[in-house]
Parts: sequence; C-alpha cells; structure tokens
Amino acid sequence: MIIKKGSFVIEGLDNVQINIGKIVEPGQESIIEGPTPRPEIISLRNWDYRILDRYHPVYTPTSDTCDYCTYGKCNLTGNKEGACGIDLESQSAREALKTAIMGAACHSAHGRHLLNYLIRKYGEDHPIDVGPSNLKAPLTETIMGLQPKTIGDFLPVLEYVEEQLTQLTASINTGQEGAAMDFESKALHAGMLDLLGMEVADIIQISCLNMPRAEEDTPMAEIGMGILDSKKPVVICVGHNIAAPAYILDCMDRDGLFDKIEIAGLCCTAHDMTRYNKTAKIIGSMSKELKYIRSGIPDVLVTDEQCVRADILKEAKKLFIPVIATNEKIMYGLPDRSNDPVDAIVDDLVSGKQAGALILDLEKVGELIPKLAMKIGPIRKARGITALPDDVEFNKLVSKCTKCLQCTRDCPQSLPISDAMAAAVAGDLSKFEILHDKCVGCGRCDYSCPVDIPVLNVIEKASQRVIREEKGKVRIGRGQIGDPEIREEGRNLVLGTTPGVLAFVGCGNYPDGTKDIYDVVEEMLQRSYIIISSGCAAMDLGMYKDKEGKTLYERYPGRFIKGNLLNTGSCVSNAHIAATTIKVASIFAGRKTKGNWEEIADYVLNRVGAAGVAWGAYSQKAFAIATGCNRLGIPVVAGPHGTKYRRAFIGKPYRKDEWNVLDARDGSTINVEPAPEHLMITAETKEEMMPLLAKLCFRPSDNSLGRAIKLTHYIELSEKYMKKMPDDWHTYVRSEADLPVAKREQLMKLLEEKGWKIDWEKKKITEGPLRKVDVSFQPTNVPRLCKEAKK
Amino acid sequence: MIIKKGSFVIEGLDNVQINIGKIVEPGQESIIEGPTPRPEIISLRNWDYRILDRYHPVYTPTSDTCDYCTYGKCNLTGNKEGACGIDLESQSAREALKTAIMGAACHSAHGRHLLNYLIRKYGEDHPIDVGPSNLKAPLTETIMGLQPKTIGDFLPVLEYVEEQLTQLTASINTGQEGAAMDFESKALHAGMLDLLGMEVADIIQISCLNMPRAEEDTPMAEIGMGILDSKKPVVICVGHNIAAPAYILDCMDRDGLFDKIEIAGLCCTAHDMTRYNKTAKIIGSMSKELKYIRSGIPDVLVTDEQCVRADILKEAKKLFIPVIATNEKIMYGLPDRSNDPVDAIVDDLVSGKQAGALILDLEKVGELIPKLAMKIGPIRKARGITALPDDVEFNKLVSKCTKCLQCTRDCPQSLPISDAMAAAVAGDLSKFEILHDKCVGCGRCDYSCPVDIPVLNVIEKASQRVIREEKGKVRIGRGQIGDPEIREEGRNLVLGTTPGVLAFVGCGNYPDGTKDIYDVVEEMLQRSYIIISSGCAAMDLGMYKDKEGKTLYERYPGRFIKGNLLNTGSCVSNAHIAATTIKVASIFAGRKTKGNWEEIADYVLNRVGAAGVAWGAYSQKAFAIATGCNRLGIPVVAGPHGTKYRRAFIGKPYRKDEWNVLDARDGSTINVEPAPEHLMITAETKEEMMPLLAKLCFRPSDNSLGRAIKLTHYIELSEKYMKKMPDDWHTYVRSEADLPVAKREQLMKLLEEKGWKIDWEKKKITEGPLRKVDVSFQPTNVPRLCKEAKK
Amino acid sequence: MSGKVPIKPARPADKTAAKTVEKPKPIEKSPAKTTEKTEEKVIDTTRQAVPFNTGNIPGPEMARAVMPAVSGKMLAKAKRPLLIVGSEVHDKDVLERVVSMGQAGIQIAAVGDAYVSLGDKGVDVHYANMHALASYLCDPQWQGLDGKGGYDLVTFLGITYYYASQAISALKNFSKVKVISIDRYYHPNANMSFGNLKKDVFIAALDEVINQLPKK
Amino acid sequence: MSGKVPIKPARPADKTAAKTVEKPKPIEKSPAKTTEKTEEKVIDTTRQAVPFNTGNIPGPEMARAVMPAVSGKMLAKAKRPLLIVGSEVHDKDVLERVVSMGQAGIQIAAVGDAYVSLGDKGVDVHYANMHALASYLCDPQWQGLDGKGGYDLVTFLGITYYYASQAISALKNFSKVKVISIDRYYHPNANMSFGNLKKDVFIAALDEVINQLPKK
Repeated sequence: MIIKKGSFVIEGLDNVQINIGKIVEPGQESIIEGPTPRPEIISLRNWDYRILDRYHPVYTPTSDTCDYCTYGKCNLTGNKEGACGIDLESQSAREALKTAIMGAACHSAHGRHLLNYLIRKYGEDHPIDVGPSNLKAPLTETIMGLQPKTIGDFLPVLEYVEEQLTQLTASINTGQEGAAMDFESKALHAGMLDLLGMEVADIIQISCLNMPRAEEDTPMAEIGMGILDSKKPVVICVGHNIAAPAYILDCMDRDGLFDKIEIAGLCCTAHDMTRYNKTAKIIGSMSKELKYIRSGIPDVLVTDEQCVRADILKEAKKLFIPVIATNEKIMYGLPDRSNDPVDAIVDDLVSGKQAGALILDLEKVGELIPKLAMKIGPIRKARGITALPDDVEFNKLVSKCTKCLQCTRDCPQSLPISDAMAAAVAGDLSKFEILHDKCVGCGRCDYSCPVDIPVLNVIEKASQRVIREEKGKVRIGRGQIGDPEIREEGRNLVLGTTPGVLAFVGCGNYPDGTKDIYDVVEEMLQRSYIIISSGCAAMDLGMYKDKEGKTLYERYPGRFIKGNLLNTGSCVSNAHIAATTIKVASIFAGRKTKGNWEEIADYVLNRVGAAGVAWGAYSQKAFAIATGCNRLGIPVVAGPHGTKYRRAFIGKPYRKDEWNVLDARDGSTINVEPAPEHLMITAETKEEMMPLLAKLCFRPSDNSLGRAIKLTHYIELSEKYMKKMPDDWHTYVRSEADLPVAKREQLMKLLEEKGWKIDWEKKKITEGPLRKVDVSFQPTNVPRLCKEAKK
Repeated sequence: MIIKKGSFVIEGLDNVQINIGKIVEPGQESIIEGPTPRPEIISLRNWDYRILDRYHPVYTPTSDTCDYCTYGKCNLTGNKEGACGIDLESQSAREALKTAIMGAACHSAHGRHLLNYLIRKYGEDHPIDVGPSNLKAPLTETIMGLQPKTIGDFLPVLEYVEEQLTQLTASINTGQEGAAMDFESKALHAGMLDLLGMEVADIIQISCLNMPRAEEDTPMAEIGMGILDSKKPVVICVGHNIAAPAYILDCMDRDGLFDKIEIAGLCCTAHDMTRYNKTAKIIGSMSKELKYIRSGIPDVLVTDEQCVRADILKEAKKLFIPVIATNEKIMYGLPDRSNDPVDAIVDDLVSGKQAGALILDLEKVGELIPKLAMKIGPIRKARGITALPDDVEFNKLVSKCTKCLQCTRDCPQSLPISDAMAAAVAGDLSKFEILHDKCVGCGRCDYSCPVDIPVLNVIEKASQRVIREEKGKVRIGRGQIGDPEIREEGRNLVLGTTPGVLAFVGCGNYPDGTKDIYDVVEEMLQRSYIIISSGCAAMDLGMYKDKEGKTLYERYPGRFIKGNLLNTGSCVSNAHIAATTIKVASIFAGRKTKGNWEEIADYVLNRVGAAGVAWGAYSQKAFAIATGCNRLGIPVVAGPHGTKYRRAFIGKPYRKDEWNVLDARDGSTINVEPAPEHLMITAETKEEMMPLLAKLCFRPSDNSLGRAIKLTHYIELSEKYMKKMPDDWHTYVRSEADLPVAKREQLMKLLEEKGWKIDWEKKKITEGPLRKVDVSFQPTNVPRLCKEAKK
Repeated sequence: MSGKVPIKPARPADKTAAKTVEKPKPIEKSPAKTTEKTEEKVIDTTRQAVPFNTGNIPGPEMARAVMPAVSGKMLAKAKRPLLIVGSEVHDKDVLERVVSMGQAGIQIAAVGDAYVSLGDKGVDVHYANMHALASYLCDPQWQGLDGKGGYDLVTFLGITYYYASQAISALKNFSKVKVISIDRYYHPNANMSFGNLKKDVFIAALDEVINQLPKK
Repeated sequence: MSGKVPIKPARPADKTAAKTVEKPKPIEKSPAKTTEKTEEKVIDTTRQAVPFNTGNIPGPEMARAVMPAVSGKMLAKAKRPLLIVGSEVHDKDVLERVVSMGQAGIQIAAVGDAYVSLGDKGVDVHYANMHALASYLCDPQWQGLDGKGGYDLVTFLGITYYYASQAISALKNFSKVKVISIDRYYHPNANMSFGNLKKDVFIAALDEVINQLPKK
C-alpha cells in the first residue's frame, strides 16, 4: 500500500475524510539538533545582543523627522522624542527594521509566488534536487530544524516566514517597540528570514525548472546593451521572477523562434532566463532599464516583479512598446486581460488601442509574447521609433545647456553633465561616454533641466559607439556550492590559507560607475580570494574585458576554490552564498545544523573568513540580505550610498574589552584582535575598500600560515592603493609565525620600533602581541558552547 | 470510533504516520457561495476600481521627498519622478498602502499571538462561541468562504492573512508597483485583511476567555484618572493584548487581592480586562499614559503591545516604577527573565537593581505582579514619588515662561500653553484645566521649552482638581451584534427609517479635546441614530456626565436599535462593527456571504446607511480599519489630523456620470444622488462633522419615509450647527414624499425657487428631481449582479 | 531666490550638548518691524517665515515669504481668485477683514464651520469641506463653487494650521492653482506666505492686503 | 536667526503649471560677490546655502551659512580641532590648502583614499574610515586618532557629498561635537557651512580660513 499526500475516506467511516499531510519514514524524521528550531523574535535575541554589544549600531538618519502617525510630523533633531515617545535613535533603528522587513517580504513573496505556481504545475511531491549535496537546504535546516525533501516541504517554511514577518511588521507600528537595540534584534531576525525566503525561492526553481545544480562550468551567456540584433523583433523581460519568461522561452523553443526573435532580460530575470534556457541573453542590471527602453530597441516589454522601474509603462507608451505585466505586485493600472483570447489582446496592443495588458495566466503570456513581437516588431522598426535625438537635434540640445548644474545636483552620483555638454559642443563625445558608464539611468536629470534638455537621452545618444560595443559574457548562474567543493576547500578557509571568500552582490548604485567592482574583483582574484557573485553585480563583472578581449568569467574558472570566480545566479541565489558558510561549519567542522542558528553563526563569525560587498546596494532587499548575513556572522561592506540605509554595525577596536571571546575548551576569556572588525560598514572609494576587505577576512581562528597570508594581502593592498602600511597591521600579529616570510625581518623591525621586544637571535617576538597563537584555540561568543558550561 | 485531530500509525504500517488535520462531517462542508473565497490581490481589483473610479484618491503628502532607497533622497515636488521612476502621486499611494499594511499587521499579529497562546491553553478544538449567532464570523465567511467552528479553524485564516500581507509588503519595495490606482487597490486589500485579523483576535478571546457574547446589558466599568485609590498598591496594564493581564486578574481573584490592590488598564487592554473580569478598571486612552505615569500613582506597569509609548521604561525608571514587558513586540531592551524564579525577579526590581523585566511566561507574570505590587507599593507610597511639581515649584515654573510659543509650535494641537501659564501666575488654573482635556499627553512640549519648564507636568499639576473628579462609566464591551438584533433592526436600516448607524472608533488625537465626540454622540443619539463604539473612543464617551451626573452609557441602552449606544469592546472589536453590515446583508436581505465580498460590499455601499467616525485617529491601525471599511462600502470621516494619513477617497458630485448605478432588476443605468458622497474624508470641526455624518448616511435604497427622516436630520443639523440650509439638500429629494412632513410645504417652496416645478394643488413635484422614487429599485455597481447579466 | 539664510540653524554656534534642545527666539518678542518707507509705514510679514509647526518641513521647495501689498496686488489682478477661510474666522477682528475682502468681490469658501460667522454678511460665500475643496481645486474640470469656472488664485487664512497645511500640499503638488497664504502662520506648501505673525501685525497685514483690492 | 527667506520657494510666482519643474537659478551664474569692506576683499560663502543635492533636506534644523573668517577663527580657537578630508582632495589646489591647514597644526583624518595624496606631506594625518570615524566621534570615550583625547570641533571638506552629509548626520543628532563644513557644497547637517561655491571662490575661501590660523 503506497500512501501519498492527499485525503482518503475509510470504508464504513464515510463521514470521515482523512487528510494525509506528511509521510514520516522511519529514521528520516527531522531531528532537531539545536535549541532554536523555528525561532521567534525572542529566540535568538541573546545572540543578537552578543553581536550588537560589539558591533555598535551607528545611525546616519536621512531625515530628522518622523511622520508615521497623525501626531506628526515630529521633529526628532538632536535625538529628541516625538509625540509617541520615540527618539531619533529608535526611529532610525525602526527604519532599519522596516527596510529589512520590506526586503525580506520581497524575496519571500517572490518565493511564495513561485512555490504556489510550481506546486500547481509539478505537485507538492516534486523532489528537491540541487546537485551533489546532502545538506540541500542549509538555511532551512539551520533555521527550521527540518530537512525538506520535496517542494511541498517548503510550505511550512514560507508560512513560518510570513508569520514572523507579520509579527515584525506589527512592531514598527507607532506605539510598539521602544528600544533601538530590540529594533535591531528584530531587524536581524528579518534579515535571517530574508535569507530563508531566498533559499526557498531558488531551491524550488532549480529543482523544478532544471536550472544548473551546483555546476562549476556552466556555459557563458551574452551580456550588454550591444548584443541584440535590433533588426529582429525584440522581447525584453524585466524583473526578477522566472515564471512568466519561462513560458515565453518554452513557446519560442517549441515554435523554433530563437532565430526570428531576440529575447533578453533586464535585471535578475535575465539571470534566471539564462539558467532556464541558455539561449536567452542579458541586457544588464536595473540601471539599464530606462536607457534600453529609450533606445527604442525593445518591441515588447514583459514585467514581473522587483527592481522594475515605476515609469516603465509611461516610458514605453511614448515609444509604442506594449507592456505586459504578469505579476500582481506590479499591475500599472493595466486592464486585466487574463481571461481574454490571445488574438484579441494582440490586436488591441498592435492597434495602439491599449498600451499594455495585465495577464496573470502565464501560459497565455507565453503564447502571446512571440505573436505580439512578430506583429509589432516590424511596425515599430518601420517607424524607427526611438526617444534618442538625431544628430541635428543632439547638437541643438547640447548647445542649450546653461551650466546651471541643476542636473548634477539632482543626479545620485553628482555627475559632471554640463562639462560633457560643453565638450560635445566642441565635438568631443568622450566625456559622455564616460558618463554613460557612471550613470545609473535614473532619469532624475530629465526633470531638473530648466531648459528642458532630455539629459539622459543626450547621454545615451552621445554614447552610441560604446553602447554598440557593449558585449560581455557572464557565466550562467550555478546555484549552490556542492558538498564536495566544500569538503575540498573548507579547511583552507577556516585556517586562513585561502585568504577569504568575498561575495560581490547587490545592485548598481555604484559611486563611480560599474568598472570599480571589476577592478576590485580582478585584484582579489589575482590574490587567490574566492569570489562569489550574484544578481546585478554578477552581471556588471561580465561587462569588461582584458587586452585579449576576455572577461573575468572567461579568465577565471568557476569552482569554489581559491582564485575562482563563481556566479550563483539571481538575487535569490544570494541565499547560497550565505549558506556556504553553514556548509563549511557543517561539512568541514561537523557542526550540527538543524535548529542551531546561534552555534553556526558563532562558528562563522569566529572562523570563516568571508565578507560580503554590496558596492552599489540600492534596495531594501540588499539591506535585508546584508542584515541576514550579519546575523550569520558575515561582515558586509557597502559603497558610500550605503550610508543612506541609515544604519551600520561598526566595531570599536579601541574598546579593548569588547573584543573578548571565550575559548570553548575551558570557557576562559581571551582578549583577541578585532576580527572581524566591523559587521556592516561603508567605504568611500574602491581604493579604500580593498585593504578593508582583506582586513575583514581576519578571524580569530586563523592559523599562522593563514594569518600570514591574510596579513600579506592586507599590507600589500594598503600599500598599493592607500600608499601606506595599515596603522593596525600589528594588531593582527600574534607571533613571528604570523608574519609573511618574505617580509618577516622588515616587519619585525617595525614592531620593535613600536616597542615590541624581539629576540633577534631566535628571530622571535618575546613581548608585544595581544595574545599567543594557539592552534587548538576554539573561539566562541556563546558561553553555553564552552566545555565548562556543558557540564 | 471517534477520530480527532492528531496523528496515528496503522498497525503493520508502522512507517506511516497519518496526520489528521480536519474532520469533515457530512453536510457541514463549507459551501463557497461567491466567486472570491480567499481573495488574492487581483481577486477584488475590479470592485476596488469601481469604488476608486467614483471616490477619487486625494493625496496630501506630509513629505515631498522619498528616501526609501539609496538613490534618494529624491525630490518629488510637483509630482516629479524619483530615481526609480515613482512620482509623488504613486509615492503617496504607496505610503497609504504601507500605512494600511502596518495597521493590518498589527491587528493580525495580535490575533496570531492570541491564537497560538489560546490553542496552547485550550486546544484547537475549543469551540467558537460568540453568542446568539448563526453567522458567527461574518468577515471570515465573507472573505475566506469558510465557517469556523473551533478556534483551530482560524489557523488557515491567519496563514492567509500573513501570506497576503507579505505579498503586499513586497509591493511597497522600491521597483515594484508603479500605479497609484493599484497601490490603492492593494491598500484596500490590506484594509480588508485588517478587518479579518481583528475578527479572529476578538472571536477567539470571546470564545476562550468568556468575554460578553453579544450582550446588550453588560455591566458598567469605572473609567478615569480619578477612580483609583492611590493609597493601595496600583498595577497598571498598558496596551492591547489581554493574555498577560488575564493571568494577573486570575491570580488576584484566586488570592482575593482585589481589595488590596488596585488594577486598571490604559488603552485597549483596559477594555479587555473589564470584559474578562468586571472588577478591573479603566484609566483611559493612550493620551493618559504619560500623564498617569507622571502622576506617580502606578506602582507597577505591565506592558503588552500596541499604543504603548516608546518612552515608558525611561519615564517609569525616573519614578522607580518597575516595568514588566510581556510581549516580543515591545521588549525595551529589558533582560529576559522568563526563566528566572519570581522571587528573584521581585527582589531585583524592588531593590532597584533592575528597572524592569521582560517575562514572556505569562503564568509567571500573573504570579509576579501582585507580589511585586504588594512589595513595591508601600515603598513608593512612603517615598511619595511623583514627577509633578509641588505648589512652590509650580509657581516658580509658571513664572519662568517667556511666551516664546515654542511649546505651542511643537504641540500637535497647537495649544495656547503660554496663556495658561500667564493665567496661573495670576492664580487662575482654569485655563490649564481646559488644556488638560485638550492635551493628548504627548510630551513634545517638554522638549521644546527653552527655559526647561516640564510643561506637561505643569499642566497636570494645575489640573489636579479636575483629575480627581475624572470618574466616568463605560459599558463593558459586548462583542458582536447578535443575529436576533439584526433581524429586528435590519429593515429599518436598509429602508432608512433608522437614520443611520454611526461608529465612533479610533484614537484620541482629537483636534479640540475629548468632549467633542461626547457632544456629537449625544446629539446623534437624541436623533435616534444607532451609535456603536469601540476602543479609545468608547472610553472617551464615558468620561462626561449630564446634569444628573449620568454618563451617556447610563442614559442610553446598549441594544442594536435606534437611539442606543453600544460598546463592542477593544480595538479588535471594531471587526464586529464592520461585520454588522455583513449581517444586515445576510440576515435581513438574504445575501450569500461565503466568498462573496463584492456582492456584500456592493450591498452595503448602496443600502446600509452606516458611517464610521475616527475623529481622533492617530495610528496606522485606525487607517487600516478605515480602509477596510471603505472596501466594504462604509464611508469614514476623520478629524482634521486625518489629512496626515496623506490619502482620502473623495467623491465629486459635480461629475454627474460618476454617480451612475445599475438597477439589478434589468441592468439599466440610473443616475443617482451622491449617496454616499465620500468614502473617506475629514472635517475641521465637530460642527462641520455633524451634518456631514447625516449626509453620509443617505443611500440610493432609502425608501421615502427613510429618506425624509435622513433629510430632516441633515437639514436640522446643518441649520443648528452651520446656520444654513445645506447647499445640496435638494439633490437628495426624489419626490415630495422624500420631504419631511412637518416642513414639506416650506421645502417645496424652496425647490420652486430653485426652478423645480410644483403642482401645488396635488402638492406634488412634477419636475426637478434627478430620479424618481422606486420602491423596488435594486441599486448595484456590479454588472454581473444584474438580472440581464445573469442570464 | 537668494536662499541666503537656511530656515533654521542646526545648532547655535555656542552649542555644547547635541541633545540640548535648540533655544529658539521667541516669536512674541520679535515683532514685525514697521519700517519707515518714504511716507507710510509698511508691515513686514516676511519675518519668521518658518513652518509654524516645527516638524512641518515638506521638502526642498517651500513658500516664498511675501509682503501684504504684493499679495493684495496679486489678488486684485487675479481673474478668478478664491479666498478660503476656516474655523478660526470667528474672531471679530479677523472676521471684519474677511468680510471686507468679500465686499471687494472675492468669492469666499467657508470651510469648517466658518459659515456660521460669514453666512449673514452679504458676501459671496459658499460652504465647502476643505479636504474636498482641495481635491476639486486639483481638478481642471471643476467649475468652481458657483459653477462659473475654476480659480486661478487661491488665498486662505483662519484654517486649523496643520489642516490647511496638509490640504494645500495637494494643491502644491497636484494642481496648477497658485496659492498665497495670508494666514497668521507661515505655510510652507503655499507659493507665497506670510511668516509667523503676532496678532496685531496679522490684522494690520490683512488691512494692507485689503487696501490693494478694488473698492466696490 | 532671522529665517527671513525660506530655502527655496515652492513655485515661482509666475508659475502656471504645477507639474512644470522649478527653473532654478544657475549656481555658476551667481558668483559669490566680493564686497569691498574697509580695505580688503571679503569672500562671501553664505550664498546658495541650500543642500547641494536637491532632495537632501534633513528637517527643520539646518546649518547656518558661515563666512570663511568666522570658520577660521573658530578653528583657531578650538582646543582640539580635527579636519576630515576625503577622496576629492587629490585636486592640487585643494590639496595645497589642506596641507597648509595641517601645517598650521590641525590634525587631519584622511578618509576614503585621501591618504594617498596626504601621506607624504609632513602633516599630522591619519587614515580613517569616514563611517567608523563618525561613530567614534559620537563616543565620548574615544580618545582620538592619536589616543590623546576627543575633539571639540570638526571641520571637513572634499568628501563625496552625500557620504559626508550622511556621516555628519550622525554627529548632528548623536554627538556633542561641533561641526563646521568648509566643503565646496552646503552641508545641512553641519552646525555651520559654506554655501555652494564655485571652484575659485572655494579656494579663495579656504585661503581666508587659513589666514585665521596660527602660523607655525
């Protein structure tokens, strides 16, 4: 007798319907291994307080007022209290929580949409398959204390996330939480939920849609504004959710249309399109949305959810590009045509009767889009519709510029637009070409110009030459890191002999253009860091080539091993990056995972030299991810715009007693070097960021070889980019063995100058370091994990 | 064989565990009656658009900028677009959605906390008992399409709410929804979810905690800042959630402590304490929190969730009042003592070692609080601790005032504080006594004063005489309106012979003190409106007495019948007020409810003369409730502070074609009077509000007798309070029969002056009205409900 | 626009503690100066041009401070001006001035319960709900309170401060109507506004406004 | 505080369409006037004192516009001033002035990659991360970059505008440290700030600041 999920009625008991929700097979029950399966707000508060006591929340408000309720606006300047008793510190912490909730909701709601849809299509029993892993869903196991086998097993996971998010959202209401510290503990909870929501979303799509399963050598996808043959009808999918584009790709495949229609994606949907069908292409990140639409090249726009500009319909309408919205989260006020025949919809769009349609029947979307593209493409091409000025207009426009700088004042990057205008008047477009790379394509400048120059169009027009050449390569998203890779590399990471794992993630609000992260990643790859990427950052990394015309993805392989460059995939694939640290704790160090967040996070914080970089982070999602990583013990660095998130977690090395950790062997307190020094911080420039990244990879657990390697990079990067030895390099020296062999003597001299005692005969440091190297030191911040405590 | 929920293993099939989730008994399956059970965002969008097309979203931003993401701050002034493409209109709509989500999350998270707690205590099978009703959970049935029998049946209801709220929260992220109209449709969805969340919360607490079950003659509870015997130890519970206070009341009952300890509540917890144990007392609304703490009277403060000031711990600490936080939503950074022995906690608090404790074990809270009160009470009394100045200090303080008006500028109500200071210098405290009533107790003035006068303390000190006399009565919350009451009154409501149901709900951010709503309610009760109240408004209504010393509750009975005054209970009891309109549609008119929101809301909008008043609405919750009522077709009026919610739904009577409705008998279009004229609007003063309320009770379905009654009140209220005939009274006249008999001739003359044709012989109107009275007119805004459509 | 002086210094130069509240200059103590200007005294209504409610900072674009004569001239020149008055009009001194403006031919919208004082004064006054009125003023289709066409200039006074401020924010951002505040308190959401005034200065300023209106 | 002119008029008086974007006065076209004052020319740094990034309005309390001499005197008088310079210091003209200030004995925090240009100039310069520095400056326990004690006055220039603005907002709201911006752009979160300046005016202003410093 095979029993499956469902319901049945027992003979003679006809009024009893038995619903079978779960089949429990012997020996496969979930075994809760830690104290906090399914943690509520309170469950990990102690852990949060441990990290918050060291990594101080620092608030940089964007607003000194609060207008949450009708008592307001309240002026909180100088940390005054508002009408409800909240002060600016708590209000700023509340904003951090709100931001983290919004981000977590975004990913989780994306996961929920996919889960409901995939269950409808594949059934709850569809097995999870993520590649060669026993620890298939590290975050789910660590947080929920259960090991999912089928996609249906994720239902209680998302229910949990949604319940907790609702509890958290309640807390930000006026008249709720009063303490900044507890707002932050809640924000960390939201961040953790975000990681969980992302993991669900990506695992189920990998499992059902046959996306690459922890593959190290996925194929390359084309990327860039110059990759499409604009003579063919062009379909552009914008957003983050593969559900609708998958149908379009299927239909095109079925009907053999890949030669006839160009299809590509903007933002993370693009990643997932290539993971689903390697024929698909990538235009670029969110920054390219307005630019690409204005070019007039797209003939059809398909939107789903997340990072889709709010003005797409308005912009597309002007250029007679129909917009098909396919998700409830973004409906643009469009008429719901889900139940109408495809041909009727096509007719209304091609005739211009309607500017777009909302279609939530995704099968219908799949059928409609190629038809629509084939019909409207030729019409649009014939008319040559574009928003960009022609040469004559262009010249007129640039000469209108009065250099009032209003566009610069409104530009998120304060770009020197008027200088480029002036140069263009003199026939030099190079300044505009540089701007094109630095410009995030937001279009605020268009609204600024007092003489009505459509600034963005002018920039794009001037940059047509470079845009045509904008053709790169991205290694298609691999999904998770498989267990065998972890087994091989875990030890190097924990001992420090691989100098660190750096995750380059997030969005494109870069302070100085997209090339910065290319430069940084190239530098760090050459230094044998493991680079993992995802989302828009992973795209931007593929945009530049070396002298031989090769992109970083073509130059560096994609295995989880030192000096490799990995792309996990779209935004929700970020979960795997965080989850990799759990895998290290579990697979390399044998830590129990299920329901055991604190122990795992404590392990990661003290032993896994991993750091995240969200150099262009703009969205609430990026903040939620960063906050989730922070709760897992992973430090994150953002670009200067990151200060607008209003909150960072910054360590204070000068407060020595905040750097005490316990030795798990005996519960003794050891005062250690500030490693990692911060949990969330920003840097102003890439030059500043590079040594900072190296520093944030230090861990108390480094062995001497590892510490020497990390120190080498820290010192070299500082010398190379900051023209100085770091002020605090010696802090990280525990003995002469920690010093890079090549520079050992020289560094020991410097230490002597600092007052350290050196036995030059034995070439040993005899006095100076904070602590000694102890190869069996087991650093922890959690008293109960100490042997003494266990007794 | 009795099968209950749970799991079992079948012999010989030991590796199969069968989990029984639900027992379906024959004939009791939920029968979905309408098209939208468990509606998603899209499901009721058509209905939303129908109402939004008539009731225009009007935006009154509190901020012209957006700082949601790191591209910002963006200047959206003049409806410019920000970096993500959102303009100020959509941003304001997004703020409305955000506010509605926050409110809905608050109530739903409250419901979830209660549900998890009550299931643990009473089991999932605990039956629902709300009093004499077949339609036990009108909102649940209308929204979910299921009829809950046990409290466990609400689990999928809250899962649904949480899932939907997460979807909605995702939509407010940067890069999601682009259209104001769809933000509003989503806000309406959030409002509906809010009503559902509240219904769950209140039904389960009524069912498990034996709160009054649709009782019309519940006992009176004492209310006021002057009711407690401050010589006894005083325990004050602050917030909204009965779970913790219930344990305290039980322990006090068990130990016979009601004579020895005074226990009372602040904000909605107070309502529910009296519903749970009629010995409990009510201090007042949120406005009284700071005032009462500053008085020094409380010896112990117990906080739970919602409408709890953020500075309670800080304020209480100064006065040596220990704070016991009992809910994860508000933890104040307090140490978690949930697992410590009661005596140890008491010692730490009484010795002043700790200022408060977080205790999530509610049984422990129940045991601790009386002990703590008995110990700390005498100590505090002996020390005579209060924040209020003594007479000498008082005189010094008032003479320090420089009349700079900074306090007035910071005061939410712009109260003339310096005038009162001047009067007090001259020995006249009466101005302060008036301020005490108008002051919402926010304490912003304390921060304003450049000469450091603790303004709020001064106001309170000066008002000790009136505070001592502040003793009123509130009829204890009754819960729902029972089916029999609806059966009796439904007809009067739909035909208009009861002029309307007015719900006075929400918070205490009144523009001109608490007495306004007393005055308005007294006026409307005298005019036979049914008045239902809840929450802080229900409290404030009980604070005033007539010449004979009787409160409104003592003067007007509590049945759902014209001229009665009902208190449903706490904030979550608001659900019953909205649900009453569903009951009218179902019980009186026989409309199907299950999964049939649109038809029910359409019925309510066109036929049930109900309106809500949230005169002092301050919170996100009040906005969510109002928005939920709006989706159900119930108009809401807020006080002037309501404009700070940034969005209203305002009808435009001058756009005639927006007032077309269909006649369900044949699908014909009828142009009707603007009834109701607005869905959400504010008024500046109570004088303006009264005729507006009368007007908002008009419905197309009124019969002539009903219309004449409504018209009488509309005209009389306008003449009495606005010194004029309403400009638009004639709009509501369809025939001479609609005119009040007493004034018929006079009004017909006025109509003749307006150009209407009158046959004076027959005393008939022959020309002029927009439409004729038609007793069998079946107004609807939903085409599919028309007979023609059904065929 | 010179924008020379920001609306309020973050902290005074002699400040030593950030958490100390800014000590503001008292309004009552900075009476609007009456400056000798050729012959007649001029009321300066441009001082204290900061939002009366401290927190009420809408954004980068706030009303220009305006002198009474300028407002009066603009009202006089407007083709179809509307004066909106609210529930604070019952004050005898204010009421007199409002009636004068009404007598000068400016249509009046009495919001809140202002009609109570204005209804019997023989001026062209209509009751309106301020919130609805703000909405209608944003609607180019609206034909005004008397059905004779939209307004090109709106001025107001005597409405509950924050209520007016919010309602006017709709006009600022979503309408083409020009708004001048001649209220006693500075309204950031108007195009032009008086600063925060003492009562006597306010009344004198209204008189100057009236002086610019055509006599009827 | 006179607060006479609001930071920006909501809409110019001649505005007819609300949705038309405000036409601002060009910055380049309003050069700081050099006023003849007794003998010497004075650079006016108090014009265009509006946040350089348009949307960057923190609230009701924004920096007072300051003249260079006043900033210089305050720096000279401070017991323990700190000059923070950022990644925009590589410009030769700016760098020269920063070095001069360092030579006058003011300790320098080089944030971003400013150290690259400053490290070899023989001044008391320390690398710091701006975000961390802001945090440390809010901590009364912090003993400064050299461990010799906290700072009583912070001044800054040359940091990415919005980055400086955000970092300084921490000091504004959560510290007791006084902040003067001598940056090229108006910083609302400082106590005092220059307005938005043309490059040459900016350099001239820095020279005036330096003139007030003790010569070493």
